[in-house]
Amino acid sequence: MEEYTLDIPVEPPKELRSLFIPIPPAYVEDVYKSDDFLILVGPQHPGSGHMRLIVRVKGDIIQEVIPDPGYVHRSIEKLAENRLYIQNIPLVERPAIMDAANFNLGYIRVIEEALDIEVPERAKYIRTMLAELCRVGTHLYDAAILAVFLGHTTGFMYPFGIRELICEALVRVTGARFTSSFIIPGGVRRDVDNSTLKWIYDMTLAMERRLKSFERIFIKNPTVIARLKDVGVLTKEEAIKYGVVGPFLRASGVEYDVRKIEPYEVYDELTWDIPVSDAGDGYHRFLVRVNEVAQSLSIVRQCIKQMPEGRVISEQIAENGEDIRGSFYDSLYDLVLPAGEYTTLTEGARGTIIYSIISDGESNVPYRVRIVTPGWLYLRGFMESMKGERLADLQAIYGSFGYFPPEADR
Amino acid sequence: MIRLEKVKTDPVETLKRHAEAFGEAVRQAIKPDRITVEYPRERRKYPECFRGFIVFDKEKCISCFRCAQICPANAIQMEYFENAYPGIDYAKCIFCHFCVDSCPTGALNTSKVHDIAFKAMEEMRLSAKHIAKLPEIVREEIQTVEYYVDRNTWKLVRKKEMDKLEVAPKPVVVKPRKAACADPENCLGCRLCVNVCPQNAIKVERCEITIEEEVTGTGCILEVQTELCTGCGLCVRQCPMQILTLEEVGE
Amino acid sequence: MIDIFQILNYFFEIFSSDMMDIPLIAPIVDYLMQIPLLNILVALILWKPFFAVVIMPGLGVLTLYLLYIVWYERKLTARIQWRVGPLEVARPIRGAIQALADGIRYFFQEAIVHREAHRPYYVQLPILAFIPVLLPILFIPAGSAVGIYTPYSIQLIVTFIALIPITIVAIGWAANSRFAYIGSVREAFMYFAYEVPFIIAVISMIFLYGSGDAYIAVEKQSTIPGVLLNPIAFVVYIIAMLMATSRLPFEIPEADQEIAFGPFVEYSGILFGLVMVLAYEKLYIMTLLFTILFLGGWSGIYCPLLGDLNGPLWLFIKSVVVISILVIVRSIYARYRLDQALRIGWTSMLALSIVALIIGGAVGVWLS
Amino acid sequence: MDEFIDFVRGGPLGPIKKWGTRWSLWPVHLVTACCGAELAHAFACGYDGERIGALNYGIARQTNLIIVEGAITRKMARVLRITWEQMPDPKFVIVMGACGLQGGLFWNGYHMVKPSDVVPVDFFIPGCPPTPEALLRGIRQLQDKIITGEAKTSATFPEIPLEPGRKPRVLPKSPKKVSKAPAVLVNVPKQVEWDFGEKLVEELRAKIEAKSVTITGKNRIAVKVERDYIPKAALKLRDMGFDHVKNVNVVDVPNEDKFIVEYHFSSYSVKELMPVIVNIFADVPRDEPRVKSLAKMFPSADYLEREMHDFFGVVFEGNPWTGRKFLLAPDTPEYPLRKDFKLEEEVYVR
Repeated sequence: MEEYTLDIPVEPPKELRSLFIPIPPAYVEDVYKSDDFLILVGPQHPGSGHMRLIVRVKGDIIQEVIPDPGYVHRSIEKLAENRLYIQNIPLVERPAIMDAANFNLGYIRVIEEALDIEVPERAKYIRTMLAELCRVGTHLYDAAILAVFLGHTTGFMYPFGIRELICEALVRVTGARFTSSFIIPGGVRRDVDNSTLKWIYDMTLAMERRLKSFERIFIKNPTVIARLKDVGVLTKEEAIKYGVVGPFLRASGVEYDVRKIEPYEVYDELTWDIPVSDAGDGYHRFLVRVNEVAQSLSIVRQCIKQMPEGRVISEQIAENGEDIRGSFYDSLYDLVLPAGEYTTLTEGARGTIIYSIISDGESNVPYRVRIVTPGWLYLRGFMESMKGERLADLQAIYGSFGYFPPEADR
Repeated sequence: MIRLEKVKTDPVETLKRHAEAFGEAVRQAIKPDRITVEYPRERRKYPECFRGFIVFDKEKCISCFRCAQICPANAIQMEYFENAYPGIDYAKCIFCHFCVDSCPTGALNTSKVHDIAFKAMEEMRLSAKHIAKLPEIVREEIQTVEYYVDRNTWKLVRKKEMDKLEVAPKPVVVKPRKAACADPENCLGCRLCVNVCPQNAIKVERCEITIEEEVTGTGCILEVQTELCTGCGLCVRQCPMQILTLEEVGE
Repeated sequence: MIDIFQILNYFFEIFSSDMMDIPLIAPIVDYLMQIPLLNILVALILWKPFFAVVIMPGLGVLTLYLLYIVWYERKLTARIQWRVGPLEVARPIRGAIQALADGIRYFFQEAIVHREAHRPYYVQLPILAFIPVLLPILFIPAGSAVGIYTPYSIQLIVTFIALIPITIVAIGWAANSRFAYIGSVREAFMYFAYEVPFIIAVISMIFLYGSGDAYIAVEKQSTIPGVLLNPIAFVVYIIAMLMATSRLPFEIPEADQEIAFGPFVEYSGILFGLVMVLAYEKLYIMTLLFTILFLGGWSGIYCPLLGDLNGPLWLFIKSVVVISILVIVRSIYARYRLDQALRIGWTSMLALSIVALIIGGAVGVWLS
Repeated sequence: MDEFIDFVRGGPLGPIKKWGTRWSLWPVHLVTACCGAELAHAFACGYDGERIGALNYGIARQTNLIIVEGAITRKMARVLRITWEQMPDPKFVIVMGACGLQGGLFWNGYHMVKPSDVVPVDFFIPGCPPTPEALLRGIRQLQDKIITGEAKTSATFPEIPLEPGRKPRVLPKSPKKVSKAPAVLVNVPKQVEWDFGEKLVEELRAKIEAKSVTITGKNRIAVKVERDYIPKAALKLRDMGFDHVKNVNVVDVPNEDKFIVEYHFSSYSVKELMPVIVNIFADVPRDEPRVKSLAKMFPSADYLEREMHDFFGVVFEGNPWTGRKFLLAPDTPEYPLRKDFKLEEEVYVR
């Protein structure tokens, strides 16, 4: 069909100016003249998180999506430069509180790598267990958000119900439901007793039974498959080009998992696998994470089974190997990293977390802390995958990426 | 590596999935796996290690400032009474309990209180006076509830008896330490340690120094009265020359 | 004075000539009928056309139904979702008056008319929308009670139902918001997708019964209910009903996560309360028609104590049971995309409805 | 009309209205920060806020309660205000989470706003994040407030008698030690057993005109190049199989009057290169911070560059967004991550 441009002066609505849109007025004018439609999704919108998406649609087809992030930018990198190394532990886990252990672990590993701190075996197992529990929790959270974006309220409730078990496990181990701040340089803050470990072991099995219900009602639901299949496809080449990370990269067929390629903690001592799919569409992005949940639960069980006895805090840090209580301040406040740049990769639930700390060798505050979160890395791929899809798919793709703006904005 | 198959969507499979989803819903409608904690009427039981509102024991406090200085949110600020005691601003507190773990004497302790709604931010700025006792909370609940989990089931167990919100203070396993001067010759005589010491346990005296009977001058002698020292370490951190240390003292 | 009495008397004659005969409350009615002035009121209430339209299955029970269905839907969804649902508002009755509390809150809340809206239409349309929703009640017979009897009642009901989406599209236009605009367009698309199969399914049933008269339809189902006579039409009708009332998985025009309640995005206060119950009322009307066409209408076990009330009561109970079963889909399904729903409407449902039409014709010949 | 409103508010209908409002507090879906996770828990099946009549709902127009979930940034503050203004009366605000009260962990952040400065707040809930019980307690207290008309804190704090004392002349100093003249080195060599790395270093030396190539750790290589050479080096790396940018970093070194601009390259397509991170960095003068952008060559670097421009004011020539703020609100102070932008310091004594 041939298109005719209308040569009528079009005035973009005034409300766009007052709403403070970061795109130039010329762009808005161009959209209006070419008979497209500009939709602002978010930040106060039932189908968006803490960000705004400026969507240009032609009919029902998305032409371009411009992100407007930063609604949850809490200046973590600047604040980290002004606090003691040890005080940054709660700070670095705030980007994604449901994935706190992974964020915490990545930061601690930078310090340990710089100071060559040897971590006791038992502490490594506890850390791995916590990291995997948080991974399960985050995947469940994202599944719930995906469900509510597709209008499936039961699909929202079930994962959050199951997440209560994760929270309960974290409370029993660390004392907090989300922000555990439990991993410290040289180990963990407290030993975990055997009854708690047994509880967590049983919990993973009970959780698998509940996940079956979730599978029947949501994962295998035909309407869900219809909404997500062949939607927002990122091919392998595109995924690499846009630097997508984590399960979303694996859904596009790249076998990249930091836990495999650069194993840390005890991942190389356990048997597990990374799920990979070649489809690269929304449904398989979701399915990869569903399979990861099963793998993670198995890792948690292996951790509990193989956990050795012994100290949980390194001798280099504190004398008491069971509990840091009482000596937390004295052993940790004056950490000074040798000069240089230290970078670690950690596989968070949503992908690779990069911590890069630059120390000047004299201060007990870092000179520069660079945190690159998975959300920020795959934002570009997320935007690209929406081009050419329908407007209703925006939420489906959003959910399939599990995009969590606080994590991306930091 | 597990390579996932592309999902099939033939009509038979689709119908089967419809039936499964429908069946699950009907099963739940008939016999629900309910897990709701009906909060205002019942209270979830939390373990002893739960990080809740902090209870302060004035008797144990040695005014060492560790809690104030470790707080990542700067929520703890010391207030001078007969000694410097911590006051907590709950409008900033993030319940990380770094302070509880930092306290060398166990003066700060956790509790299971966590559900308080404040009407104003000024009320949240609590001084040591207010955190010495467990807050009295408006309570409506009549029972406690706990998650019971075994390998197959997950359900709620409701009990009529209420658990205590207080947590018994755990003893702190730290060897007692006292300040000592490691390198008395380098003392500048600035008296920062004397002024900062809450117990007045440090004395600095001017004295004459002779080295190898040739060079003479004035120096300072720093003396810590160990019977007064609580081991707070303020002087250690204050000393510009870093000549003070905390040393373990035997039982 | 005498004139007024004459007029009153005239009306009383009309009312009392065609009154509901309910043996259960007959003594009370007889007693009340002896009191002057009050008797005309009682006669009016029990006057069959009035009773059908205003009491049962009309507006009176419609209000009850609304309170019930909103609560029931939330409770059932909550039950499936491992939780409790509305409760604390009235614990002894399991929170059954939650919808009332929400309604009161909406009623007293500020109703904002925003600057961009077309003010008169914006305010009027939610009220105007009730005309096509409530008019079918006039023609829905319930046993011997019927507002206006016509041999074309089924056709008339379908006509009025078809008018409802127009008001919703108009609401979206009057709201003059981006999402309202998209929602209106979606509503218009969906309208065509479900309305054609829906009308064909109804026509197939009219073929089957050989008449558009509800009485004949119910009479013909006295042995075999319509659902067995034409199961294809039954399926098409149910899916069309889900589409027409914007229920999941076809909650497309009002998809809150995508376009923020579409046409109703700007409504607040009592106006929003009005537009939100529109879909429930539409569901009620469509289910009444559904019961008449497929489930034998008001026929049921006759209870002599209730007399004439039997018909309306059975019709109401059947409808509410049908709706109660239908709302389960809300907790099972995600939302389809617009193009998928349109494809379902224009391909499989249209094909099925034509099959239903053929079956309807064939069975109709066999029945007659 | 006013009499009518008074009649509705205080007349015989008043109690009915209060009752309805009390049991129908619908929070709007305004997710502001990470406390939203606990909010979701409070309304999911574990706690089920719908029990006490609170139903999470979509749009401001149809709801009557804002739950501010933690941090409000400069960008979000505007949205919070708009949402509040869109909401029909009567409306209530509950703030949950330390970030929303006094800033919590981010109390001296440059991008934070206190919600109580933006909208009137009825109840504050401490915690980071608060437990779902605490949030439900807030809603419960609000319900009581609607009926009784006065807000009440849900706990009282018993006092013990303490005599106020005198502040000493010398207050304990901050535990922070900050170097006055920091030596910032990005390529400190480190001895590691890594044969493949040494081969890689040889290859890099041969291909790239580097000032220095250093192994800074296992799987980490730092390559120092000239500022204008970065695109060429990137092109060479791309030919070697490094196909994406993992990180773009800028370090501000005011005492040497330079920025260090770093690009971290890694690979997804070549198996051996997957764990390797090559850090190409260059010194950029502080008074003329210009670097050629890699956004065209590596789309994965695009947003990272935009962010660095926001933080440091380094201009990435060729990036389509350069010159406009991407992550930060337009009213944020300029280039907040530069070292000369100071934050408020901690206070340890009241």
